[in-house]
Amino acid sequence: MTTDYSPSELMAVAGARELKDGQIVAVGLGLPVVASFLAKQTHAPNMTILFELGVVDPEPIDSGVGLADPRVWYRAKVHSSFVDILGTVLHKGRVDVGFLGGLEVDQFGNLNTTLVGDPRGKFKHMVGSGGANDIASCANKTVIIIRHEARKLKETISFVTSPGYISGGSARADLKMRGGPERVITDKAIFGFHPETKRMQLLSIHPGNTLDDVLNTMGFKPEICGNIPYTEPPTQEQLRLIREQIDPTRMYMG
Amino acid sequence: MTTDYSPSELMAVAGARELKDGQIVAVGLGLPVVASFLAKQTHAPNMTILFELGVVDPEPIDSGVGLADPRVWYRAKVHSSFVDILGTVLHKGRVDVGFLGGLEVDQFGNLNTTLVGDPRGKFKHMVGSGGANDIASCANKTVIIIRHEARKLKETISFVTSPGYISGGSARADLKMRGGPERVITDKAIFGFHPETKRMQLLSIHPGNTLDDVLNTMGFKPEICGNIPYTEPPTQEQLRLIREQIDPTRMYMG
Amino acid sequence: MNKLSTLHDAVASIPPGSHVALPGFAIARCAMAFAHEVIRQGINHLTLSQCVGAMDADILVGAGMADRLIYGGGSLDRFGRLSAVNRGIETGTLAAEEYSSLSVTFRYLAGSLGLPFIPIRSLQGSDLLRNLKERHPDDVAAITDPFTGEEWLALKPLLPDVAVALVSAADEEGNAQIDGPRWDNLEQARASKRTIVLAHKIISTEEVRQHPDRTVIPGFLVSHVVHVPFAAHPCSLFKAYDYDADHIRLYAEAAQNPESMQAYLDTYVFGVPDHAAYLAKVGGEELKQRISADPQRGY
Amino acid sequence: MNKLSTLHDAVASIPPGSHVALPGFAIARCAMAFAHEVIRQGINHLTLSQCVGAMDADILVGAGMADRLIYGGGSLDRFGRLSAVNRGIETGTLAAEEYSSLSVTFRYLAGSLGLPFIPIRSLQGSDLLRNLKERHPDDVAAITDPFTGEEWLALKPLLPDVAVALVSAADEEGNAQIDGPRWDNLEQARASKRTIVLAHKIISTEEVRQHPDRTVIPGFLVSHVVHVPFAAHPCSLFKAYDYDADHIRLYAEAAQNPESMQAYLDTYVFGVPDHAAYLAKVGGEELKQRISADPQRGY
Repeated sequence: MTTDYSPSELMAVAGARELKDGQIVAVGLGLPVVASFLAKQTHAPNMTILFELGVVDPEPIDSGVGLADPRVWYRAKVHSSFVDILGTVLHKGRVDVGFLGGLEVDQFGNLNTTLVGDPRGKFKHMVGSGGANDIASCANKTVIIIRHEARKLKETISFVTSPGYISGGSARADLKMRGGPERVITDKAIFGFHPETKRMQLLSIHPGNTLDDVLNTMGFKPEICGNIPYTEPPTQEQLRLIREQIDPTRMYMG
Repeated sequence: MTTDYSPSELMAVAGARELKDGQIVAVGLGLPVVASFLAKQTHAPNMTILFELGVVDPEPIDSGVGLADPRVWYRAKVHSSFVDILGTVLHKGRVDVGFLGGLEVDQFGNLNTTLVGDPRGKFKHMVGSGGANDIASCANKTVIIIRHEARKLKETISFVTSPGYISGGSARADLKMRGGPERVITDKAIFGFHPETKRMQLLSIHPGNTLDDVLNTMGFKPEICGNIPYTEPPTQEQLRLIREQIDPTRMYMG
Repeated sequence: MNKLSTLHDAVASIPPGSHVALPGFAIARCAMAFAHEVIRQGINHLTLSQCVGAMDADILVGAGMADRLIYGGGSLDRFGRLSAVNRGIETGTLAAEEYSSLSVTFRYLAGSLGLPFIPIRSLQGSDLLRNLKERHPDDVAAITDPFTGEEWLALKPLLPDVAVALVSAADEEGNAQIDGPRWDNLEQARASKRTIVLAHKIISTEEVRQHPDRTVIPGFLVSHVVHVPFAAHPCSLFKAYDYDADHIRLYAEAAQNPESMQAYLDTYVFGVPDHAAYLAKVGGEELKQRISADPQRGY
Repeated sequence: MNKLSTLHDAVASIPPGSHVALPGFAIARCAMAFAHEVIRQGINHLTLSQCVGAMDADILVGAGMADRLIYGGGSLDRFGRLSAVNRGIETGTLAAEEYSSLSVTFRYLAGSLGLPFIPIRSLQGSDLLRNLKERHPDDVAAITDPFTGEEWLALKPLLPDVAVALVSAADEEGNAQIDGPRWDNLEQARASKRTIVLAHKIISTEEVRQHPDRTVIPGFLVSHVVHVPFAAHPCSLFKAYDYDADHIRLYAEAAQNPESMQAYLDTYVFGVPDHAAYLAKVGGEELKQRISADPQRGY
């Protein structure tokens, strides 16, 4: 057992653990790419990786600056279109897991990637949705990966770009929306969602952190039931794959 | 001036005259293919020819047995799909002229390609619609090419596969349907449609036929206004193109 | 994942009563080898669908495998009508739901995109629509355009249990390439729960990765990949082989009445154990030579 | 029909106030040469649309050519935000209609097929939809599925006046081939009244006919074909040239405030008469060598 790993590496490994063999996964750039390729190179060789613009199962040999970088389209099995990927796979209901990130997330897993500040007052406009709202709306489940900071894990967020459980409870189901967030992975802990309230519920704490470390750096108190275990750390093999094969230039792991 | 041409050749030439340069034309097999290629090789070089299954502007060197024959896909500019041709061109409203044929046509230009006999009693089932109903519903105008026989030009047809002006008058417009039949070309005459009643109206009689020849071999009396001229016969050049280049084996001209 | 399978096993995966989307268009790219094996295994009570009815549907109906056909009309082009289908409609043994090419296409398209319904201009004012409203009122409906208030016809998505794709080449995962026009086949695969691929040629995944724009059916939709050269015979596969006019005539003649149809099936379907034996019977190597396509012309 | 045109004449065909669909995705296949010429000619009050906002939209907004942007969010990937677009939104000089990638795609798709509206699962429960309902109530509506009675969101088709397509190759009629993923470009061309094609390479119609499956935009949609090598610089064109990271950084820096944006425009747009002069200024033959793509890797 080793403690020689970064919080980002643990997040990527935790993301990989959410993926099962044979699943279809919609991925944006950054940590989710590392998580997906890691899963595919270990326990999920038959997983399918989708990029929204029309790319299926690439095998990049160089890191890219984003989905628009041809480096991440390299050796794909399919080059097609938004209609093909977001329409006939995601909207059709074939995406098992979608990864999402964001500027802010609230206790119900609603995500903001649109703006910071008050949308009715002074605000700074950011990236917006891209395929994020579509993944949040149409995937059979989503996994959120976000830094653990009070300004990111907030009681109220400035803008709901990608809905989680909306106002909690049955709010999402009432709108007949499928899926919803299943996990929130931060650099301090992993959360699920309480089956009734649909509020974030602490599932595990990353080794090296205390419960207070987790709670004092977030803007709301999550549901906590019983004893909280530590998150399983990465294996040597997982770390080797990340460092030597998947992200040798540390483009995605920051 | 020559009279050395067959009724089929005159029909093909009359069909070609309905096409203007730059138009987009949806074509089934048979005489309409001859009419379209003839127009393209004479006065309409920039016309676009579409086959429903996903073929644009082919240049066949061999005659085919139908749209499913790769001979008629040869040297096309596009090989695509029903969605592409019937969806994004025809349904979108970009098809200027569609050619239709059939077992029976009535005075309002409604066409039957589905069955002969009484659909509620004993009947013989035929080809059905294919893209014919779609062309009749979505093209900006249609041209019907049909043999001039009383069993084909009928007061009442057994089945409306492809609607013309339905029950006449404003019936088609009331359904907010665009287009409608503009011409019916037979081997004895050319008809248009009366602007008010939307009944077939005799426009010209092919040389060698009398008005009685036309009227006695059809199942209803068309509208007739004023003196009816003779149909302009094919030119030598048109006949040469049909016989030497477009249908040398007389596959389409029967 | 290696999904290579025998035709026997791929066909055996289809339960009786399934809805099968067929790839043929009249006499092009028909899944004849598939249809023969379905008939041999006696998988019946099928619902079949395709935009334009083709020889693969006709032989399945003629052999009594199908109860229901959802299609837009069809023929064997100049070789004649779909005699078995027509006879089924005329005698009432086949429940045919008759549309047009585009209306079936739009039903597949809606199914492929996960749309709950799709508006369409076709069918209005026709007896096709009158019949559908009378006999299949759950598949067509009136809908009001919320933006203009205009009335439209809406169609229900078509969601087959399995699509059969007959393709030029595929890898062992099912990533498939089709030469020539593709009519409704891409939407069929995407609308269906799963797809069975019959490939004229098996290529490596490495080759798939060299030409990602040529993959028209992605492997994740595919349950079985079967290597079946000349699977469309007597129909054609663009750039691979031409149709066999003599055998189509023989079929078209046989299909005209139940007795000769049965004799055809006895000889060419039940009389052979598999597609290789069928090919040997209909001409073997000489046939393959004769119908092999000129790569430039495609036929 | 020969539709070969100069970039000047193609751009001059667009009246101020038009709705222009742009081909870029972040920093890939952006119509930069087109945007520069629009700015030089001062064709303003434009409505722009694209599924994912890209550098072509950003520079047009930054130069004051656009009043309105219909898009699904966007960025310059790791090179930063769309600063000009964001500043326009923040200061209220740009009316942005913000969707998601799929919802803009579905609006184009509905437009391409002549559908009156299209139902969608996205946007529900989000502030994107709240804003659209408040500010653009004519573009979104509730609709009831006539088959199940369920409530759905419906979007209005998007019908641009002109689509700009930046393609790998086209013939003089506009039959166009695109290497690599095509995001929303095929639906844009089909939804728009007409398409202007910027082609890296002009090929013969004979070559088009040799590969009819590669024609992704048919010529009959196209009004102008312009031969513009490196038209996407500093963005990439798959298999032709890579992006120019240094110049993207220079742009991203400049776009952060109006003064430096103006200085950028003065140098790289107004300071050159045309795209050839722009290419000479940003690096000429040395640049072309440096960014030329490896045909195997594509970048």
